[in-house]
Amino acid sequence: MGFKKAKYILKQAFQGIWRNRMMSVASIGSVAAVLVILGLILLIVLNISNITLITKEKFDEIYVFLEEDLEEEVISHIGKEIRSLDGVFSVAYETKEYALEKMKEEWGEDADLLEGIDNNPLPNSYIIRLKSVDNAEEVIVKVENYTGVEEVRYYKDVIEKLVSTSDFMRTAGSVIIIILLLISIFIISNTIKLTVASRKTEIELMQYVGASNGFVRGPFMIEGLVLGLIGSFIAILIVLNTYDQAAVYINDKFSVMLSVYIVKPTVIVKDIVIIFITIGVGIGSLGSLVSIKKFLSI
Amino acid sequence: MGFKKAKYILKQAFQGIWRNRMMSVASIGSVAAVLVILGLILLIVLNISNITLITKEKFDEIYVFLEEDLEEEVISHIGKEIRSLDGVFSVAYETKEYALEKMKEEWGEDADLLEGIDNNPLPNSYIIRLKSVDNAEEVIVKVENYTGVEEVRYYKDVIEKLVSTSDFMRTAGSVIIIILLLISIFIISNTIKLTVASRKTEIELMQYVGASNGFVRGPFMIEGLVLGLIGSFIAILIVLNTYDQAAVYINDKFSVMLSVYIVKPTVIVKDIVIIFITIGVGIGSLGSLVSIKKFLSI
Amino acid sequence: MLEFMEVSKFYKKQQVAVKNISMKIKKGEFVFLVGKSGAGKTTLIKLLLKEINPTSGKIYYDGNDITKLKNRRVPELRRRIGVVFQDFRLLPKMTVYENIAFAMEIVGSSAKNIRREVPTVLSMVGLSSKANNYPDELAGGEKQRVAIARSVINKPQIIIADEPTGNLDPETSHEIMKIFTEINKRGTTLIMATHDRAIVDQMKKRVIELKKGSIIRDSEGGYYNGL
Amino acid sequence: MLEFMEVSKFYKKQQVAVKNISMKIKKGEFVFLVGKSGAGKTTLIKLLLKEINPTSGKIYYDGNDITKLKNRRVPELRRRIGVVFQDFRLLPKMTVYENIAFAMEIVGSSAKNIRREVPTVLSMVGLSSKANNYPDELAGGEKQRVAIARSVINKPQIIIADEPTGNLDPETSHEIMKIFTEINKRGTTLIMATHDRAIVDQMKKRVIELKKGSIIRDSEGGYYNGL
Ligand SMILES: Nc1ncnc2c1ncn2[C@@H]1O[C@H](COP(=O)(O)OP(=O)(O)OP(=O)(O)O)[C@@H](O)[C@H]1O
Ligand SMILES: Nc1ncnc2c1ncn2[C@@H]1O[C@H](COP(=O)(O)OP(=O)(O)OP(=O)(O)O)[C@@H](O)[C@H]1O
Ligand SMILES: [Mg+2]
Ligand SMILES: [Mg+2]
Repeated sequence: MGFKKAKYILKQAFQGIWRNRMMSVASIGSVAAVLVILGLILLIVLNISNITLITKEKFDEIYVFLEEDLEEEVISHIGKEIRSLDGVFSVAYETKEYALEKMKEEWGEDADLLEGIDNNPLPNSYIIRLKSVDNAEEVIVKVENYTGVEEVRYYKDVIEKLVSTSDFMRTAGSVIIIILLLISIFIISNTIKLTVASRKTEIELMQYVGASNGFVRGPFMIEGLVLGLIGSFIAILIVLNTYDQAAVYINDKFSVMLSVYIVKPTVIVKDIVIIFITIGVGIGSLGSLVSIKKFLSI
Repeated sequence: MGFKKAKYILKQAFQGIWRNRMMSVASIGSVAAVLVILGLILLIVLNISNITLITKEKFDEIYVFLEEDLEEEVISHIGKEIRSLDGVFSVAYETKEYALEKMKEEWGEDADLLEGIDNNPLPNSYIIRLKSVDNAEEVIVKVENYTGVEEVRYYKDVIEKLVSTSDFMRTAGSVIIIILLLISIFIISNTIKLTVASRKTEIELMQYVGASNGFVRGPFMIEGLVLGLIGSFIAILIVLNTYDQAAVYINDKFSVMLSVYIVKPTVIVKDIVIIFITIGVGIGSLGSLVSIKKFLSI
Repeated sequence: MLEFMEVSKFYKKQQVAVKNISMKIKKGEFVFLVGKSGAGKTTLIKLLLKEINPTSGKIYYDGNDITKLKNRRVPELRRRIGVVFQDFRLLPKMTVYENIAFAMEIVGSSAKNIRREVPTVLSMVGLSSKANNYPDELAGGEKQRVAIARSVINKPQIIIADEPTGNLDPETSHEIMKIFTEINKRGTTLIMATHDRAIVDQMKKRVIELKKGSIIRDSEGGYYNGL
Repeated sequence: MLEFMEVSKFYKKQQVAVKNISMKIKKGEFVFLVGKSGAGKTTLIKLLLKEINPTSGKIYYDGNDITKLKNRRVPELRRRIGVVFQDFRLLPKMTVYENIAFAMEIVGSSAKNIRREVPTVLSMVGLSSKANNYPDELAGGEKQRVAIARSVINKPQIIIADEPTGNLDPETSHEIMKIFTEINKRGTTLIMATHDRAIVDQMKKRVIELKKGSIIRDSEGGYYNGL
């Protein structure tokens, strides 16, 4: 394709957009609107997953209770052993005294009950954080067999519940996002189809005069691309702005109560931009091409 | 409007849909797609609110601890007093023995700690469920002043957290639904606009021959209405079916873990139908009317 | 019944379409509008149908100034006038039959009347066999005859024909002119813009000639080219 | 350079458009196609442009059977032929200037050439002042002249004109015919479907007459109506 033809096609494309202003505005509006929906839902799903994940992590600790009256050496040996295991992310040592303090604190008003206890019945312990929940079983089995380890406790129920919740969230979220993605693609290509169809006559006329397929298709493709681009651009602005403000507002008003912060806007900018531009431009130009094919009788 | 004209308009409308098949299919598709999104999100928001609500209710109890060694009479008198208060939904009595049992159960493996305790330090108590959290403050203040009441405990933190979470969910959900609703209306009316605009020439030709505005507008309005109706009908089928199956699947696989059931499909059928039909038909016919107005030069 | 009073129409960019036109056309007259391409014939017709409004001047139809006509009464005006548009203006999504039936439907004719009248007028213009074709499937002259059939179907008070024989062979043109003459004899006013010298010269009717938007001749029983 | 061999075209419902047409047109010829409305003139032209395909028969253009032409080569064929379509087929969203420039752009003319040629041909058909008007803003005859200007702009080997004077007054028609004659003299083949008896009779060129889709006369130096 020569430079002249490229120039011509670009010129035609922009003229086409301008000459069919009303249509163009309507298409851009629809593309933007669909992407805004997609973006908002994407962000919501992302945040819900994130909250579940954070909550899960809070519970995701293995308690290794040690036997009473162990030598310092043995204790630190056990610590080293644990540290050297695959899948262990971090290990912390907690003395029985500290554990009791923590317990009292946690129980709050119920702590009176603990007053009556003279001997601290709590053991010294190691608290293990794993790289992934999947490693739990393995680590637990190994640690249980160390000499000096009295008991290994893991909030299996809670963790399992949280894992399944978070799995569910991820699955449901993905399903919803995929459905939304498909619907968005459908709506955008429909919109482009309507836009192209309204210019059936124009397309036919061009062909009658001898315009080659490329000459007819080129400008339409670029038009679709530009409409998609502008649409996604607008959507990006709207979504990021809304999210920015919503993030501030929600973190301000609710974070204390929800004890979790929503995903930072800066983290998602790149992804949103890539996704939107890809969809907008991709569907815009491909949609045009496919729609116009129907009218390219020759 | 005479019967003849009505008949004519109906005939024209259906012919219009048929003659512009491709357009009609594209519009119906977009309308349906937009409503499907709206519906899915609506259901998700509904369920999240519901889950929050149910969780909140679980925690929504006021514990009234009684002084030790009260006469049976006094205890039952307090019970009656509480029962007669405004805003109280139900009252249950719990002996100190039962409370200890429950505590042991709850603590599970930590229950060893309780073995060392000889005297049951727990009090007898009443457990109040409220009609609404809003009544809590009032009830607590009153109950605290009863003779024989040692202490009133209410999981204020948790409840407040849950209330604020559920408030947040409700607000966020409403905001999202309203945004979605507006976007849906925008996309649907855009689609209708594109559909009508592609027939600008047709509309003008009709006017040149002397067709009155009603004659031109009528069939287009009915067309928009029918397209909207079919679109919302398809959306209803898709959404209700999807939800039905998703409900079965989720309740099956996840309810045990999430310990909450999702909203029964039968509960929402009517609302979905009403909302969809209203939007589809409303925007379809009004959108047509508004769009066509531009072309009604006379 | 029809009077133009100092009517002018300028398009944007100062383009003059018609300038200072004054003329009267009486009920039952047969008037030819002639003049070079771009002289303003179609513009006059569009003014009469209120498709465009004059820049200045008044146009009376049956005593009412149509330049002051309310928008919603325009369809009424148009329905009282049968028009053969220069570009036909057939509805592309309707068959020949439906196009003509449409013109009857909008004036509220009964289904029975429609079923009787449409075939009659189609056979009159020689298109019975094309009743179920769409405009796209017609020859140029056939489209023109559909437009002619549509213009006469409602038996209007006035028929305006803009170049109704431009796509017709001399023989068919002759047939069409016979139909118009017949209709005119029954009292219908006929205004016809044309370039067909043979027809104008042969009919010997009133001829109004336009040049660059102004009337330069108005002669009873005139010829295409002055005399 | 152009040969129809037993070409027939039937539309659905058994409608005969042309039947068993065989004819040869040599390079540089000037041929009139005449015949009543619906005789098949436009159909012949559409066949030649591969807008429609014949039901049977072969059409040779410069030795190649265009009925066998691949779809993607059709634009090439069309670009070698200048056409005045009966319904003009101007691009409504482009001005007069752009419509003609478009025809040059699709054959790859340089911007410089376009800027030079378009005004020249516009003044030739007398439309310099309408260069920036859109087709909707033109008189019928003006649209027709734009179509004529577009057909000649690329100096094609063949010009096909379908009723190019249907909306023109005799004087302008005469001008246009002078242009066509001039172009023909320089070696361009000219095929013109027309109902304009005056023009045919005066030019004394080859006349092919169609009737109900068949050639009923093919006379060199003929008249509109046999003789
Ligand atoms: N919408 C418009 N905008 C600008 N100029 C216009 C418009 N419509 C018509 N004109 C100009 O007004 C003049 C008169 O046009 P009109 O259609 O009345 O001519 P006409 O006599 O019917 O010609 P023809 O015989 O070719 O049909 C022409 O020069 C035309 O270009
Ligand atoms: N797409 C189509 N479908 C069915 N019939 C058609 C179609 N196109 C043309 N015809 C028919 O074929 C016949 C020949 O049409 P054609 O356009 O070739 O006539 P023509 O000689 O150009 O007439 P005119 O002088 O009126 O333009 C006509 O009877 C027409 O109705
Ligand atoms: Mg005109
Ligand atoms: Mg023809």
